[in-house]
Amino acid sequence: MNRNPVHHSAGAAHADGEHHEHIAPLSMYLGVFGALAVLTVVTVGVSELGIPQPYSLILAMIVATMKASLVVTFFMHLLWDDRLNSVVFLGTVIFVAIFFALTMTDLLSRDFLNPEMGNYVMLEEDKARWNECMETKTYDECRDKLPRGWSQANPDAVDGHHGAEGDHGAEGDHGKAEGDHGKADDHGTKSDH
Amino acid sequence: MSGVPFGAVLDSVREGSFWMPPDASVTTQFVDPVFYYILGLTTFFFVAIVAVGAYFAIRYRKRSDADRTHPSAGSHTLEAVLAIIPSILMATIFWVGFRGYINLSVPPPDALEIRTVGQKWFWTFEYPNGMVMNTSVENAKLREEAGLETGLVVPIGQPVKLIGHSRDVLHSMFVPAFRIKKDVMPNRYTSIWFEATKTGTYDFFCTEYCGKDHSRMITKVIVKEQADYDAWLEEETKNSAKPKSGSELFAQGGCTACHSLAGVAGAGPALNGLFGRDEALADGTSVKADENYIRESIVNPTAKVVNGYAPVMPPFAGTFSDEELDTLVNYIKNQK
Amino acid sequence: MAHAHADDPNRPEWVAHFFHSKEQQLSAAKFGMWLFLAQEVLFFSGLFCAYVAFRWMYPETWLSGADQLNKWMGGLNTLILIASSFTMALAVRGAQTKSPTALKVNLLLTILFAGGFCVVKYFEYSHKFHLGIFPADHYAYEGSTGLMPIFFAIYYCLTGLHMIHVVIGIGFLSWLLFKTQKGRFMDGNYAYVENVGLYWHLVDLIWIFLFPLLYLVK
Amino acid sequence: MMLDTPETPENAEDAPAEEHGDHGHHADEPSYLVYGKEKGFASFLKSWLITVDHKRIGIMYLISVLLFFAVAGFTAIYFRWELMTAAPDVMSGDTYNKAFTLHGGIMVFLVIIPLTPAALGNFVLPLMLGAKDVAFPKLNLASLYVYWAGAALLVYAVLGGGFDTGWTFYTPYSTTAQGPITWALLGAFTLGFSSIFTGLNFIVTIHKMRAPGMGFFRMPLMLWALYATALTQLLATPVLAITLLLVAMERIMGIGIFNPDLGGDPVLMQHFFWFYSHPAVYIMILPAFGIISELVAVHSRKRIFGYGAIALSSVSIALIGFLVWGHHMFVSGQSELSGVVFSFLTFFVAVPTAIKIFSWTGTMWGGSVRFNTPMLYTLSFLFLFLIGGLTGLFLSTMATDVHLHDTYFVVAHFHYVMASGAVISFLGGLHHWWPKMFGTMYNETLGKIGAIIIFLGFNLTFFPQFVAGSRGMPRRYHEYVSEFEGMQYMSSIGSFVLAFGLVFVLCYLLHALFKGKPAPDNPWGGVTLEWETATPPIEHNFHHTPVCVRGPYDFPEIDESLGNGHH
Repeated sequence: MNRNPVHHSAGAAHADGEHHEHIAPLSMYLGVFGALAVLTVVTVGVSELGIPQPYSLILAMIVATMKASLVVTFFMHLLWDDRLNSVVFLGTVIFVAIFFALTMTDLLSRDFLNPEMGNYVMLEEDKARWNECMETKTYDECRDKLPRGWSQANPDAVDGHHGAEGDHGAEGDHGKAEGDHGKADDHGTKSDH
Repeated sequence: MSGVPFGAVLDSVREGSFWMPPDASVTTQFVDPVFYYILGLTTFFFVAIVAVGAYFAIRYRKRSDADRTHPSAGSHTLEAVLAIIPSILMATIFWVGFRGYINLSVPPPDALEIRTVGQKWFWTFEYPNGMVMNTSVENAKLREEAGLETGLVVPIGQPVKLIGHSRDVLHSMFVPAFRIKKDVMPNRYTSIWFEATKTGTYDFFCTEYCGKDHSRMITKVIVKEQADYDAWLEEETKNSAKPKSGSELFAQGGCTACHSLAGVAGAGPALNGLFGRDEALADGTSVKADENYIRESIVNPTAKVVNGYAPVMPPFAGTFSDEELDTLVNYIKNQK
Repeated sequence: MAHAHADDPNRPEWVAHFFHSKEQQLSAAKFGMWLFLAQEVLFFSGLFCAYVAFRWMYPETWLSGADQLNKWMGGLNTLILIASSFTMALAVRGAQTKSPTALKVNLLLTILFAGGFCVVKYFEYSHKFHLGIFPADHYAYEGSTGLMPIFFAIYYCLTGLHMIHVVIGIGFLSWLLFKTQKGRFMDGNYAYVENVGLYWHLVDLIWIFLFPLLYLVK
Repeated sequence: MMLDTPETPENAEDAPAEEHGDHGHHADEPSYLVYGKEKGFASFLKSWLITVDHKRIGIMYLISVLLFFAVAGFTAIYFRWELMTAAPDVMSGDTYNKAFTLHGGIMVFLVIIPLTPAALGNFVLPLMLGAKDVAFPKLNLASLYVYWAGAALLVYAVLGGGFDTGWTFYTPYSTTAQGPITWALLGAFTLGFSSIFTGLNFIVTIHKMRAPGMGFFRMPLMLWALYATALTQLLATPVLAITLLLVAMERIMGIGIFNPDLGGDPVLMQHFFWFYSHPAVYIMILPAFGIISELVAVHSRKRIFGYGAIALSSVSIALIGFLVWGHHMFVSGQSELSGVVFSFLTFFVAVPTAIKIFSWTGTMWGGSVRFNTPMLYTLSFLFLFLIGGLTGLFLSTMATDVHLHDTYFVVAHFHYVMASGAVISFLGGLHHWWPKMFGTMYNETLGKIGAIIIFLGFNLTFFPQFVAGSRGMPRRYHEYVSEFEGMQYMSSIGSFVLAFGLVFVLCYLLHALFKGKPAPDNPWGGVTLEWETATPPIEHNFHHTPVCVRGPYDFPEIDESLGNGHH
């Protein structure tokens, strides 16, 4: 272990601190740069293959972590530095992980005991009201029935701008509005806003 | 200031116990035992530590000739014991608290579901048969004149589940006598349940800070016998079926919280003498205050904001049926 | 200690009076910088946590939102930042080996790459503004389905904040270049170069995580 | 946090013992308070404003913090007067909301967080380490100026109409309410950086600039506490910065992350906010633990009971403090599962605190306790913090928290913990180091009277609030149900007594500052390094670096009574 700045041994009049400069060869930097570039190309290429959702994210994160550790250990000299700096960096990563983990335990488990406390119940009710309106009226008339903050692909939009009868707006498939998460069981009474 | 109301302290003690408000719901049995268990433990440890501390301080004060030959600078066994015992006791506290919380969170299946809507500074309760009880201060005054009581009326012995959401900012449903509390939010439903065990009137507070009249956002929970409750509900549903007058709608919408009818500018413009007037809008244009303008400003208020006022009025689209909207617009029209 | 802790006799003059030796000063400076980087990582962690929360809550919004992001521009930006990180590392090496030309050339290259990053970013943003994809409630693009204001709120916050850090980095790098012209950092005290280098590598590190999360959602 | 191999007494034995004290024979060098005075007032003032001397920065922090403490304190008295009666007779609802927000906001951001770390810590830390200054003196001065800039923004928001969101800035109220809330958000955002700079400076100084012979386990416990505080400041404050920035951006540009109308989630804002704000309460209380450990040991003339336990419990409180923020949100719509997880973790943080209290009480065992003013403050801290800590158990248990959350029970709990922790222990520390800071002695009897008045006033103010809270009186109520009038009336009377006590202390301290008799170099007989330099210390603290030859609490008379054997 590197000697701590306040040295104990009686002898060795060498001044404290162990900040000996470590000058790495040029080839090391080139090698790391090449690896980073290759990994970037790989991760973009892999995303083109259309791997199903959870795995593509995990793969992208593995590659990103590899690139990050390359930068941290070699470009930022953490490998040859005082171990204190690595403790600081790893400690930070752990704190970020704690922050994510405990916040997500809340978000994931909101409808465990009471289904109506889930994240989507009100959104589903708004969407149901939107679909009901879309059966009868056109997109523009139902615009104020849209769930709050929700933007629905406009079938007659011209490249994303409402108005004239355009054809190449994203296909306004109403079914899509249901989304893929489970349909919360609706509660009899229609809650008005 | 009135005289020192120590009397209030004494009679408040008579109602419930010293620490707790009156016990009026099944849910109190999940909270009170835990409270008194912790109270007992903490009082014991408090007295013990203060006694030991005082004894040491006095026994080993500077002038005393106490035996100081081998003062201990720490003993790992004592530290371990004093760490493990509190941990075990705290584990028991956690377990008792956890069990109480789960009972508080899971309502019985046959609960009467009442939808509670919190909005800036009053509560609205919607019963399963569609009857809406609006507890705003103005509406309570109108109902008082008609000899009706205002508040969340529930039958005794029947589990009731309040499913709440808010129309604007965070509020919180709190009934001290039932020991229940839950925040309400604009984008999600949250629920609490209780089962009244004693008839009477209990306070219903808002405990999440929500602005100017946060301390006035109070209503009552009125517990009645089952027969009285049924009669009350039937009579209220009959009342709410007949069309409401303009002033009732104005009160129930909570409009008086921001708009006065006597020319006093509040958070919103005064509405007397509005009809027919040219209103200068915030974006510099001006518009003739006709029926369409009044109707649009109720349904979608931020479309045309009067100059000098902030766009903070919540949209009432869907709150009033079309006939109610007409009566309300007429009511505002003939406000001189 | 066998001897009273007299200060290091052959200490260069740039060592401050309250430090005992240049090693103590340099290791203190680097340790302080690493603590500052820890604080920066936590600053960004707030936004990444919001990303994780909302991607889990509204998965379909993320899919349709990602269609608007240009994967190739993002990829190009990643390569640019990696190259700038490479030249920055060489600049630090130049300072270590006390060769002013290597330091100056690499600093200049790093600044140019950083400038390139900002230019690519400018095109991305202007393309989105043209489409009407503005942050938050004046979002006026109806080509995609889902809670678009949320997705683009996180997109603009993350990339905007990162962009501000890139611009601050350019400021530091130009200050370094200016000082190197005046002959600084050649007397063994290259702590400033090293710390700016650490800061720049962190900015690149954040983009390395940001790029796959935002651009490679598909 | 790398742990050193503990310092073995043998090799410290041969260090030349006589050379460490250097006060006295360098009498010609002026103290830090007055050097540069002869060049006239303007340049003297300038030398103070651009100083990098940690002692002067500490004094300037002390003056600014006490000023804001007075402002927030008298605001509290103002609305305590309103709360004496149930009816709204003294002020309107709006004024009350702005008053309690001002009290909360200024107390948290401007007073309690910088109080001990920046005011006392800046003065004491380098002296105790035997260092000439902190690691980055210019950064230390920058922290002071960033503090003043943040304070200016907050004051501008207050004078520009006041903001009434409470110090927690919960959305969607804080993003839809009117008033200069954006300035207040940016003010708190700036103050965060002042706290980060101080924390960063302290960590590097403690790691890199300890006196020779002072391993981590021979440092005074005040430094362990400041180290744990600095860790928390550094790792928690940035998340507050991003939260306040997002809320400000939501007000300016409508960014929708916390806005429910755009799909955002207000509970997520509470998670972000409390991820900072719970560790923030440990930033406020850990320095108090440091002061109390010093005072108990020095004024009982006895080695601290369980040095290792106290040192490690400080750091473990700082770390576990990051896991427990959810107990502020049990009833806020957070899921039941995460409530259970947070409640379970919260009980872990109570264990190190319990160890500390047992160790302090154990320290008095076998010592010779002197009942001077600092010791009186220490004993009142032990009594009050014990109540605060134990009532925390009610609030971390889920069943009782449902009833007690957002009531006056919580108000009483955090005042017992923070006001006793940050304020009363600060007063104890201020009296303890006053001779060293200003070179004059305060009047002991007045000091004791002040301590007793504050103790009584404090209990009379906050104990009735426990009862009002558990009987169901909600927080932040401007007018309330008449059932609580009796308790609120007693609480208001208590607050007047507490205010009188604080003003009383301020008066005799100011008197002592100018007309107090000169103080000896080591009035309490402490053995930590700060007592080895002159009183008040010279600009560079020590003529030559002191060598730490013994533990921080090895008082000489303990050695004689033990026949001079160490430990």
